[in-house]
Amino acid sequence: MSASINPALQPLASQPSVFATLRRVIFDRPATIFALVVVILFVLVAALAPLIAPYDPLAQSILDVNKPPSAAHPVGTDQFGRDVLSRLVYGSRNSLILGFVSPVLAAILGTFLGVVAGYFGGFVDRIVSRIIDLLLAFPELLLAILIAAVLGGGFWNVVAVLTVAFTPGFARVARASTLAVKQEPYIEAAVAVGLRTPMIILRHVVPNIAAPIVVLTTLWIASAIRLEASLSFLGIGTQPPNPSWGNIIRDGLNNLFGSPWPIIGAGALITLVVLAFNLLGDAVRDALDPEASR
Amino acid sequence: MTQDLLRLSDVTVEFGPPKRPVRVVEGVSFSVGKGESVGLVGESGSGKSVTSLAIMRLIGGRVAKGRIEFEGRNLLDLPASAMPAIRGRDIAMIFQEPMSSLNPLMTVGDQVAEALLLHGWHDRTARRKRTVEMLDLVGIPNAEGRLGAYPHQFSGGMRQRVMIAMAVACEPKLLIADEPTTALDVTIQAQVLDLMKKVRRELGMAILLISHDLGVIADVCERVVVMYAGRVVEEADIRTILTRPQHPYTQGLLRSVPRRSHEAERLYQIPGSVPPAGSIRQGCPFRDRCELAVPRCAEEMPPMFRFGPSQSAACWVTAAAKGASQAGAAA
Amino acid sequence: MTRYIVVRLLDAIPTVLLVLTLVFVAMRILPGDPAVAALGDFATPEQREAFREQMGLNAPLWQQYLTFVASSLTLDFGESMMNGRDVLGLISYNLPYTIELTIASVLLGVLIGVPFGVWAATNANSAPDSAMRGFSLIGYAVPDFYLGALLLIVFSLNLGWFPINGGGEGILDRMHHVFLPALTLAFIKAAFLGRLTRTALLEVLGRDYIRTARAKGAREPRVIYRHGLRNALLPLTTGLGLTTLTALSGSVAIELVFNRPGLGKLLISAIAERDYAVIQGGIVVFALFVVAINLTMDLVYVLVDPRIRVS
Amino acid sequence: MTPLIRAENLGKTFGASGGWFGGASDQVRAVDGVTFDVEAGETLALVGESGCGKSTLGRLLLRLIDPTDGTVRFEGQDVTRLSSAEMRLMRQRMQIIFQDPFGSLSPRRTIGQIIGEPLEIFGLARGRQARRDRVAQLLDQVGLPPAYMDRLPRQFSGGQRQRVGIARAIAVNPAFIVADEPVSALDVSIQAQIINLMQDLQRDAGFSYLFIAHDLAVVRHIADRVAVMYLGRIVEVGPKRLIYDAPQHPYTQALLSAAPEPEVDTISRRIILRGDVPSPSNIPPGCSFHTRCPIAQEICRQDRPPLAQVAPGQLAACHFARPNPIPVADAA
Repeated sequence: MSASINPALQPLASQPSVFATLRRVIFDRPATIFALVVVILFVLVAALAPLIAPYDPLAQSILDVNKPPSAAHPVGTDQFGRDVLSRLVYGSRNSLILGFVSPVLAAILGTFLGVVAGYFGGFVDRIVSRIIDLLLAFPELLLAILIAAVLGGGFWNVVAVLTVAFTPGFARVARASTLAVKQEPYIEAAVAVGLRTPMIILRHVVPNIAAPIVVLTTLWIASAIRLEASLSFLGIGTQPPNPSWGNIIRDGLNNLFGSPWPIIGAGALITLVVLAFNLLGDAVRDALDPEASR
Repeated sequence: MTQDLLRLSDVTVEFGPPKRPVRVVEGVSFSVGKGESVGLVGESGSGKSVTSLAIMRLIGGRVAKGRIEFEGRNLLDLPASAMPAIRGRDIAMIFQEPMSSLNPLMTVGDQVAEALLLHGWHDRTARRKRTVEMLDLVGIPNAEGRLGAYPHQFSGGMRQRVMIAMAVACEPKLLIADEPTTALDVTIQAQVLDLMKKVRRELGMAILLISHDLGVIADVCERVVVMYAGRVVEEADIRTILTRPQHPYTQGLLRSVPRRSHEAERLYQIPGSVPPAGSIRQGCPFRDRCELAVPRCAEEMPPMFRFGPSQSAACWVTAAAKGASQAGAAA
Repeated sequence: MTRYIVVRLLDAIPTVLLVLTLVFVAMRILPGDPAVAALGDFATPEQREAFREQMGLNAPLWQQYLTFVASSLTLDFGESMMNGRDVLGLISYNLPYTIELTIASVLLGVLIGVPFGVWAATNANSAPDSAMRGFSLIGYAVPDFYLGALLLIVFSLNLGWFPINGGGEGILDRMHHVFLPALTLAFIKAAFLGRLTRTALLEVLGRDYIRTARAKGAREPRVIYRHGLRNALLPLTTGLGLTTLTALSGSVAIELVFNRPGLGKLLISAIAERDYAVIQGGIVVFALFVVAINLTMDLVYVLVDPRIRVS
Repeated sequence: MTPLIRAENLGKTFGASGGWFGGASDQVRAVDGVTFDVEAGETLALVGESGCGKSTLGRLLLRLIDPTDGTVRFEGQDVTRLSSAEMRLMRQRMQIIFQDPFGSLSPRRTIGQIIGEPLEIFGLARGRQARRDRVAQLLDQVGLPPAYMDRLPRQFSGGQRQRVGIARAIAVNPAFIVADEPVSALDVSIQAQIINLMQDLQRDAGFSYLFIAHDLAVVRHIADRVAVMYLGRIVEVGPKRLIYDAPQHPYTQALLSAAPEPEVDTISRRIILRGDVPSPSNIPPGCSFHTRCPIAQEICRQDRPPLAQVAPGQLAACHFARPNPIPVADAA
């Protein structure tokens, strides 16, 4: 019987793998290559800070207060005579670690909450999504400020603050994607063939909501770096004397008449790194989640 | 046949980058006479919708070749700025998706009235009166009272009626209906088809009906153009197509549709899959699924052969068997 | 429509309660002993006891909760622990500066961003669109406090066109003071709104009813403005709400940069001084503002979308 | 002899709720008091327009949705009372084929994994190689080359995907398959392939189909019996021959005449119903069809007609369905 049917298979224009698409999206655009270079440099600088920084970032020198850029101090010195370049180099470590840790933690936590709420619905969903909605009503920065107002600054508090600020966003995306996937007939098909619920979630739900979550994580690395800088600028993030790009600007503002160079240098770095991560996030999105592009 | 209202000659439509174009429609020629109703039938990827949008010059792709003449004027020669005056007044169009084809933020009254306003109905009272008339004509109950209603308050069938009212408000000479009933239930489809026949009768316009369903076409149209994979494969009046189809695709299509006259038999099946748009570049696009195919089919696209006064089909094999002669050059 | 509005208003009540509950949990329960959190590790037991007494922390938790909700709703936040001034008084002195900054920056942002976005969308994939993309990339990347500091250095410090601190007295002086801070935030809001306008308009222009409009003979300007932009207003309304909220949160850092009075500056100083009563009052007021802005946007939506209005 | 499936008084009400307090607001009666049998080895076609509850009914039989009231007996056993573990075991006996060939296959799994999943769950082919062999056999059975086993669904056309869906359904040798509009999303020239394939498989394996469709034309070849649904209720059911040649319910008659067939002589006498299908959240009282019925009388607005026998094996729910309608006065 099958002989008479002969349904010639026409492979639709050979489906490129995710990695091939990623490679194409990254290397076909000059902007993405630029972003990649910036990000790699940033990671290297942060990792090798002790080797790169010309001075101890905390060493004060009354003789070298408020120096403009020179050969000895390429970005000048601040009001305590500390070398700004060294402070910027060490400051990158804070941005890097916080930039990665919080989005990843929030992604795990938020995805868990969102998938559970979306898949099971009912009472759990109503509570979870109500709280998500409420927290999402607050811009991340404001939420972070309000939480930091209670918790205070310091490394782990900033991690906690940023994670709490990002989790609702992940939870919402995970929940919405789960709800959409749950409507797909292939989920009903999995129920109909007798698959257990945990397996349905692992096999058929999670792989199909992974793309938007990964995209969001990359995009939020940029947000995390900017938020950390904002909190440190407000004095509720990384605490002095530890250098962070945000608190370098804060110190600079108190020394506006002394030297503008710490502000200019730190701000330019934040802008550059955030820009690079945003570009990279866009590229990842175009590769993984083409429908969300535009 | 009297003078042609619309005549397509050798129309080819391409999408994608000009260097590597995808030909979705290739060498399509047919015509629609004044007041005539013609059906354009085909499956997905046949290029029937693209052809209809090309007539309105509303496609994202390019018409790479050919002429689309309306009342003797080649629409493709006109500047883009001349098209709005023709759309809606001379040629109007309705679409497949009644749920999304109406502007959700505008009342249905305003949307019908806008069609009038765009084509010279500047008097407000006259426009309103005409709008009510049109909604009445398409069977919207209490038309006057529904002017201020929004599309979301209407069912799918009702929205398609509003679309028809909007399309025919300026009494166009040609109404293009692109799968107007595909999204509707069977009983509602019957209503809308009936309405289209009524409107055509009352306003005396020509209809070009695009559908995948030969039954729908048989209900409304006098003549049928069959498309497959971007090409016209057969053309004839409706009775001839239903009783004596010549192209193996048309024959197979008719035999594979469940219907009364061959209920007892096992359904005939055309083997294989519908080729994706633009995937076949040489020869007859149907040859891989055709039981009659000969080597020549893979090499050369057959031209249209004439099988009777109103029938022509593009098939080497049946033409040779029936001794049909090549139809006169499409121009 | 009335039903929708009433439901929406009633719905805000539990939202406010939930917000207050979260603030209460965050401030009284999470940090362990609020007295330690407020006074630091080095306060004497007597100081802590006095603090507990003053803040009513010795009462049972449920009683504290009720007191907290009641006083929050009546805006009775007690007195500053630093200078003994009435917290509500401090807030009502500072609030107008924050509001004027927020409104000015949103207005400027809309005026710059929306036309820019329309221009980019109607010239998609050409020069204006690239300009929009560049502008939005910078706007998304540059921190507002950095941009503010740069503007301050150039226009106030070097050129002397604008004051370097304070909020100003009298209408003209206040406008003079608010301009640069507002421009800072507006730049970033315009990048967001411009991008949003572009995306929303392009999305709408791909819809079926746009094809319908063209099919009935509408010319491009009519298609874009009558049919396109009107429908793009729906996502833009949401974007406007978001913009107002982010402008409000951005105002905190901007007030610090330009050293102007305002709710954010008040809160940040209070954090530095561990002024518990002011922190609590500031958080509650900020949170209530967020709820109010969201509620307003939902109600504006009613006016824009007939699917909610009529049914 | 018990039928394979017996649905008794089966009903489903969907309730929408929202807001903080989750109060129920809009209730939709999707399926209302439906009773019917499916015999072993037969194909019962279930026909109705969108919103009539036909898909919900199909899912109630498989307990993919839990019924609000009524029972479903499968080989005499009440499916609605099974525990979820027992229900999972039962799924080996009853399967489903979906309408949407694009959505019903998990996009990131190969078709071999998709067809192999039920085999894995029920331990039908132990070991990887045994499973692959069985999948290859199934692919061959539905007319796909076994070599395609490791491809992803997106590489297949609609018709080919529908074959994969069919292979998944028959993998566990079920006794009953719900086919939910299996050809509606396919091109006309592909529909016949799938209908023929389904018939061939049934002939070989002897299972029963509940074949759901939105018009009467498509089930003409495959059905043994036809049930017509309107607003959650079965309005007429009977052997195919009687439904097509002597339909008794005015809705069946309208549905039959409404579907345009490519025939030269059909065009003339067509019954065109007025108005739209009422919303299932607001079903008219009495006979729910009376708002559109060409022959409705006063009694139709008040009394709901029961599904009563009009010919051997044929039942219709219409006050005027009998060849000799009894006077209205006596009917009460």
